[in-house]
Amino acid sequence: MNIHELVLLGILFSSFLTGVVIFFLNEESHRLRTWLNLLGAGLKLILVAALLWGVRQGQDYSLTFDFLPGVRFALGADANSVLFVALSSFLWFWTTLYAVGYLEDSPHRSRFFGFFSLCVTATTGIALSANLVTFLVFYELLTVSTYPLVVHRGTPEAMRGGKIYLGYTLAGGTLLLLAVAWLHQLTGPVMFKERGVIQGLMASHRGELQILFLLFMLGIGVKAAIVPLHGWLPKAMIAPAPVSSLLHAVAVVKAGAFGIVRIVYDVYGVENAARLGVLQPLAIAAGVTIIYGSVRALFQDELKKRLAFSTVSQVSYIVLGTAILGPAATIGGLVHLVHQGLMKITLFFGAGNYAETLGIHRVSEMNGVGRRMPLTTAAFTVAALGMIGVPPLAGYISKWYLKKGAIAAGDEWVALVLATSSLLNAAYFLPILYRAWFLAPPSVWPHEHRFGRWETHWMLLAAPLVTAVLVIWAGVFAESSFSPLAWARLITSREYGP
Amino acid sequence: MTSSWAIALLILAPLAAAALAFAFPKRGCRMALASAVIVTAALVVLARGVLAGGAQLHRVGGWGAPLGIDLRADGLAVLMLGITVLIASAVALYSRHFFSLEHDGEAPHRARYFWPLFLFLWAALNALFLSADIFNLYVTLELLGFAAVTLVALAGRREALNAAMRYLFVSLSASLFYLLGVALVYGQCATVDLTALGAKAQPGPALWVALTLMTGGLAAKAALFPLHFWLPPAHANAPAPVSALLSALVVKGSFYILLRLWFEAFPALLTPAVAQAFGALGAAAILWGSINALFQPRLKLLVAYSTVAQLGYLFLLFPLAGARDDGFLAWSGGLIFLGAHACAKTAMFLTAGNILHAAGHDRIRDLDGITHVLPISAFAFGLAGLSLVGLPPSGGFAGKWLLLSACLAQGQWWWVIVMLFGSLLAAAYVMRVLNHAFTHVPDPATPNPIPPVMEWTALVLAVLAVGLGLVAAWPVEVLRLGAPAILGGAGP
Amino acid sequence: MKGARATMPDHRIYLLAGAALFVIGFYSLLVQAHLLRRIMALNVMGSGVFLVFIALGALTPGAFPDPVPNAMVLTGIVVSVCATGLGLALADRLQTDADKVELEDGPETSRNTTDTKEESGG
Amino acid sequence: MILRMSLGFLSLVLLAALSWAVLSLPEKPAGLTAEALSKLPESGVTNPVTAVLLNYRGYDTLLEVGVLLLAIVGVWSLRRGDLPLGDLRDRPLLMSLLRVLLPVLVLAAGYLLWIGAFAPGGAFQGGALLGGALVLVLLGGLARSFIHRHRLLRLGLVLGVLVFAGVCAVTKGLTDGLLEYPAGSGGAWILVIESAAMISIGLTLGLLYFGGRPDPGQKELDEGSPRHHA
Repeated sequence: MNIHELVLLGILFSSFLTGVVIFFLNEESHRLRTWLNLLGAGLKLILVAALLWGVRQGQDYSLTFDFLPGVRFALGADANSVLFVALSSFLWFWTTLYAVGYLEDSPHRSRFFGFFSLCVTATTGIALSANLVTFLVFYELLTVSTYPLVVHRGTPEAMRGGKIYLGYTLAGGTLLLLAVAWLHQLTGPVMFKERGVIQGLMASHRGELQILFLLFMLGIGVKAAIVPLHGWLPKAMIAPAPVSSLLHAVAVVKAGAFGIVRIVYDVYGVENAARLGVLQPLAIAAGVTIIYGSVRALFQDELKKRLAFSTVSQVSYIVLGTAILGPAATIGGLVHLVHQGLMKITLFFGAGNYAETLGIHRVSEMNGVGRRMPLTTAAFTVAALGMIGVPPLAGYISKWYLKKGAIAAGDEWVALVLATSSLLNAAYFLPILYRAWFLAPPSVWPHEHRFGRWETHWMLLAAPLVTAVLVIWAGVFAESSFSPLAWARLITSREYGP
Repeated sequence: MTSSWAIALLILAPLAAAALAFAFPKRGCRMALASAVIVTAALVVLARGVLAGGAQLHRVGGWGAPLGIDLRADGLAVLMLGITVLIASAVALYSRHFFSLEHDGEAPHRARYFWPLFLFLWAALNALFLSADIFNLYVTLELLGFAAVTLVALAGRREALNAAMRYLFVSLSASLFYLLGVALVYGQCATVDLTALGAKAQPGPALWVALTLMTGGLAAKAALFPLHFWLPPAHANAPAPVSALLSALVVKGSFYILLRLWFEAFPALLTPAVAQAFGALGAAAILWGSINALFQPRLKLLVAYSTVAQLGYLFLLFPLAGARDDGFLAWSGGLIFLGAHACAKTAMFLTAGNILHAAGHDRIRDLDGITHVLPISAFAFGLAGLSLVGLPPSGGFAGKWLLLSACLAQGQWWWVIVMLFGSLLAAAYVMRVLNHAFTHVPDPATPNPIPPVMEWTALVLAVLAVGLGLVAAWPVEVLRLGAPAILGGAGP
Repeated sequence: MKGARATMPDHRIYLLAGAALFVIGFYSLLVQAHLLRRIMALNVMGSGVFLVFIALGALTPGAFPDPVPNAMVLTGIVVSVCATGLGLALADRLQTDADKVELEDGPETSRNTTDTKEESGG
Repeated sequence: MILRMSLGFLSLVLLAALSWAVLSLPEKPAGLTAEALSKLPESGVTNPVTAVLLNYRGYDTLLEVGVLLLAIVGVWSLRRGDLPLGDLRDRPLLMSLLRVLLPVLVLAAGYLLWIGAFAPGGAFQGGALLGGALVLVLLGGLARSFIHRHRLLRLGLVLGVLVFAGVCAVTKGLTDGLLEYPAGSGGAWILVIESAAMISIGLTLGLLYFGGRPDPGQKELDEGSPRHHA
């Protein structure tokens, strides 16, 4: 076993073993659990940094073994993997810190953090999968390990949310299984490869490939919450705030988006997909989702629900970028994978802070919250402005590339969709900011906690501040060589080739 | 130790242990554990022999077929023996504590008689998996059936006695159907040796009727839809470790004989129509069992109906492996599925036993908050559920994947639909339980304490069921050794 | 009857009789409700099978009947005795505990005590 | 009624199929007579049925002895024996009959065991006689103390299986074949097995008639519950 294989395994096991150990920890061993969590998350970050460095150097990371005859379990790290794994492990670290603070004194913490770690293991596994079967394994693992987090509170609404979540995702997973097995039958054991692996089938199996693409999109689209497969996402909002952050920014939804990127670029190849004529329907579905999500968000008073519909809309930016042929759109989609994660997690951290500190769950209760919690609200504001696409924040970069790509590809209607969506984003975020900063606070908050020196627990405060800074950095320093944008360009150059 | 010693010990050790456990009732558990050690050692030797030299044949008495009885250990037999020793050892460890937790008047009595009956069951299974003689298989079937029925009745409650009685009628009449089939085969072919039959059996009225009789009997014992009606009450009312043995192993014994009959002794009779008929019944079992599992009020009944459904998947092996191209793919898929189901189902029944002891009931709607009370058991149930649903990387997934690949390769897409729909139904009934288990209860009732061993045996088996998928390549290689010729050169 | 077979009784009679016994036993097992009758039905089925075996053994050419089916029948008889013993004990236990001489139909989940005259399947 | 008729129809179909099958069997089935007889000299016995039972297919018989033991274990696990033990002290005529009959039965059983090597007979036939003798003893109430000596009964019941399994192991050691007797000594081994088996079979059959585990009464309470059957 060489060092490269160790790094790959280490990235998975740093959270897997942590999760297993934590699961069996005594509920009371608070300190040990926290240290284990942070140790695992820290170790993973270090390993991912090593991986990032290695892949930049052009080193080849792979780990394979046959777990069935002709079926290979394969991990690897290409530029795409690194993009996603870096995002998820970085955000996991901060989410863990946040969750430790958030869940203080609540029951079943060992169970929670056990599954929390498994969830991240699955996400990094998805990122590092080098073929479809491995992707499927981790994709389903993600489904299962997220369920206990969604139903963590154990209330009837939580159970209902969990049931709906599993219903959607397992049905999607079943379609995905069928698609993967079918394609495996046609191609044999193949790895993900830039420009796709189906060239040989293009002439002979055109119809089958189109059906398969539909199956893949239905299977993965559930997690990516493409309309009309999005029904679970608002219901899953019942989960505790760190879980929502994870669901929306790091793990589930993002895994769906990443899966679509994988299928289009590394299984079909974007040019092959275009020739099959399957990209246009996908783009339309994404466009519809973007508008639909934004419109629904407009009418939600519950803050987390509003954010949830916003996610439905924003994730489809990634899908949209993927579904448009041309380097600029691809860059826009890929970079939004990271940018949306940073912005959305900040928003959820903020929402969690409001709920935990002041008992605020609704937009209508947020009057003057900026005066009581200025730092949280500042972070929230940065992320919200980013979402709207205000320059020079992260969201602006994504939208700019998407728009450029759409026009280059001759899809002018996409530009219209993007403009409408930005207006709608502004329409549902700006009133919140206005309330928070400019209206007078009520005399009593719905349910206030005091956390000493800071406006809230320091763990709850650190995470959104860090991610908010990153939202600014990803926009301002987009042209530097250490930015998500630079990495997205690298991937795109490999996909479209010289 | 040589392979032939291993074969001898695999049968003699549990049989002698059963006799000794009856003669010295206080030492029953020790006998079982000793026999677990001996059987494991013997199986390791046998497995090495098979891996090195292919299928091992032992001519009992030195006569050889057709006059004598042959014992044969090929890859399939080794796999089945391995599953058996695994499940049996786990059940032995579990039962040691299980029966001591009961405090009614009959409890010491149950604890005492469990061990010899359990060891007889084990001996019968080992003998069954090693036998290559269809009359000898009848004797092992009876040994197995008697032990199983009595173990069900051991629960002592009225429902259990009623279920045991029905099980006895089904089991005995099924055995007689099988035996009449054996008589006809002997009259036609003048041999009862599986291998010899494979060489000389040609379709004809006598063999068609004989095979129909034998298949009918074995299908009833294997609870193939629509002959499954006896299974849910019997498996649900038996003591939990017994339910585990029945679901994981006993029904598989009859299925195993069916495989031997159709693929080795009478491959010429396995026409596409027959194969599709098996598949159709299997598909019906999947749907019927799963849908019934959805509506059961009690956990053990739910798990028992799930067995009916999961057995259906095994019968999909007939149309897929009998199709003459790529047969081995489906063959190995079905058998890995069998192994995964054995582990998962044992874990589930043991969990159900834990819940019964801890909560005093197994009503599903009153299981709220059980994860808080029995976290390890609940986790075990969830993991086992993963394998039943067929989520990766579980053994259930590996099996389904291989079956699915065979379907797609052969264009038999109709089974794909059934399999995938069955998975969703399985997810639904597993979720029914977990949904209650995860429900938060502000102050749960204090449960009766459960010895950790009972929780951990369930968890270990559930982990094995899930982990099997990651190492499934190995059993597939084992299955290749001495695989039936009909599977097309045993190539993938 | 043809001359060739006149010297010995036609073996087919025995084979057919065995088959008939088997079917009679099976039918009774299906339609009889009383446990004792059902156990007897099983014995009749068994006798049918044994008769077929013996008839087969008596047919083989040569001075001796074929000993193999004979031995098989001996084994079968012992098994059948054991089965009867076990069945009777179980039936008696059911009668003592549940005051039933027939099987209760339907799922054994409830303490439903309605009598059922007929049992489907067998 | 409709159910009954459909079951009857099903049975008729079964009968037709069975008839079709048995009538299609070869007129002169090949059988294994020739083979069984030709190997007879090597088997150690001259009765071909005994040769099949304890040599050619002795392994079947091992499992069958197991089935017998299993049956009694099963019956004991299910219920207590409730055969009313009679009292013959006031019935001298019956008593004297038993006095004559019992030794004769035991003797006849021994004879059947012995003759089994050459002619019809053997452990099962002998065991059946022993079983009959035991039934008489029980009905006559002559074995009140015997029936309660659990340990002894159990040892007697398992004797057949243990000796048989022991012979399997020993002959395996001697010839490297399961149940492969050393050349020329087949008869002796068979006699050992049959003697042990006959005792167990006799006990099993008699105790099956007794119908359950013997009531421990006041002497031995190691059987658990105090519940009685009518």
